[in-house]
Amino acid sequence: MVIVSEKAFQPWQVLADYESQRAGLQGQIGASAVFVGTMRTVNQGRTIEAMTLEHYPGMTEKYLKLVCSEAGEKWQILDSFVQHRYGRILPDEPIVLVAVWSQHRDSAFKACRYIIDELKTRAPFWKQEQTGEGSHWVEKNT
Amino acid sequence: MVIVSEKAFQPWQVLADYESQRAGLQGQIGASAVFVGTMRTVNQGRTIEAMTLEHYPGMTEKYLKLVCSEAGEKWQILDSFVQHRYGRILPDEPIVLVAVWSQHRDSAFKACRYIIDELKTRAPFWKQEQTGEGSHWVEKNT
Amino acid sequence: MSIKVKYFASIREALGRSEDELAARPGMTVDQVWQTSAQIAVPANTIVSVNEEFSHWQQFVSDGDEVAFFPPVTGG
Amino acid sequence: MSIKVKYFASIREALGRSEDELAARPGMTVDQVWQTSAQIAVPANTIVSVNEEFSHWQQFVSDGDEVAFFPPVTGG
Repeated sequence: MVIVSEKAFQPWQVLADYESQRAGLQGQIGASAVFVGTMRTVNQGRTIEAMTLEHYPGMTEKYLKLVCSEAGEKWQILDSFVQHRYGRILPDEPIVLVAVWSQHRDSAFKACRYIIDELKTRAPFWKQEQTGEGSHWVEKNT
Repeated sequence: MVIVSEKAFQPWQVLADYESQRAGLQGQIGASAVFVGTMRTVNQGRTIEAMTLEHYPGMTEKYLKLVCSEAGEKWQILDSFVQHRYGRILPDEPIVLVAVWSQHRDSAFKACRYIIDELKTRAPFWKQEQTGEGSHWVEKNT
Repeated sequence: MSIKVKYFASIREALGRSEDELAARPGMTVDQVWQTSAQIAVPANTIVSVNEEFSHWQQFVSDGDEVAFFPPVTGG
Repeated sequence: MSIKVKYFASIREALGRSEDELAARPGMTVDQVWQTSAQIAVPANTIVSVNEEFSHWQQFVSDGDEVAFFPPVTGG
């Protein structure tokens, strides 16, 4: 499942809710790999007060789904979940959550890493950082 | 932090509680990588009804701490957390939780993977599986 | 029938608008869409998409297409 | 003074006990601890530890040491 939303989310609560509502994988999951990307207050030497994430509605969801389905073709996984915010984000708030469930840990780790890496180069999101000296667009992902 | 405990735990609740009580890393964390190992009902072709995890109290904690500190020497991480159960475990119950917090995702993923891989070969736990035909010791980790 | 043009992030800001509507011409490329609609030099590293798929400047466009221009993505 | 010997998992089950207490002899090795205390053939792949550190069969042991014998670990 892919969710793109403006409101802040608590990743562990999101995962607890998602898993409790999911049916059909009883007894199959041996490994869950999760990644959470969070807003830091220092980036490339600058102190960041807030961030605004712009995105391309429609294309964003399309590429997030594509990246998840590619991960499912490359590795044997049972399920995947991505939630990504847009809009105004404050320090320590989660920006993105990626979770992959699998029978074994190697496929869970690799698929989770693949999804976040591909998302960072292919999902149309753009970060604008706010500092004491004004706003600037982040030009390159790290 | 390292916790070895007999009682069942809910990994997302454990992480929410742990993060809410942790002080001093505000604004620094950009990446969290988490692994959860869960009991499956099928292992190497056999249907497993339950599992009993034996461990070596003292040595277990010692090696879990050692593996976490090794990860901290190899990669730049901000914090790590491991919780591992022993005793009787039922299908779909979490067995182990590994979490690593870092500035960047590469170190978070690599340290998390290192901890679970090393734990599986060096932390003194032994699985005994219960099937319809009785009990057997798991001879080799996967 | 026409082509919808979208601009995002720093390109949207540079142009001062987020969308244009353009009359489609036969054999028109993405490059020509930019020249006709944006009417400024292409910012370095600009990425293009056609109908929400990554594309390239020599791609031909058709009536009803949605063409977008944006800087390298920086999400996650 | 003596040596505490611990057995875990399938080795504990095979011996029917989880601990032995052994009088320490000068120059005694882990291998000799096993021969004296367990008194059965060493199961294949048995791992040894001394004072909660992975060790080996030729390691010398001293008064007060804790020596453990167990199969390959299978946690996680």
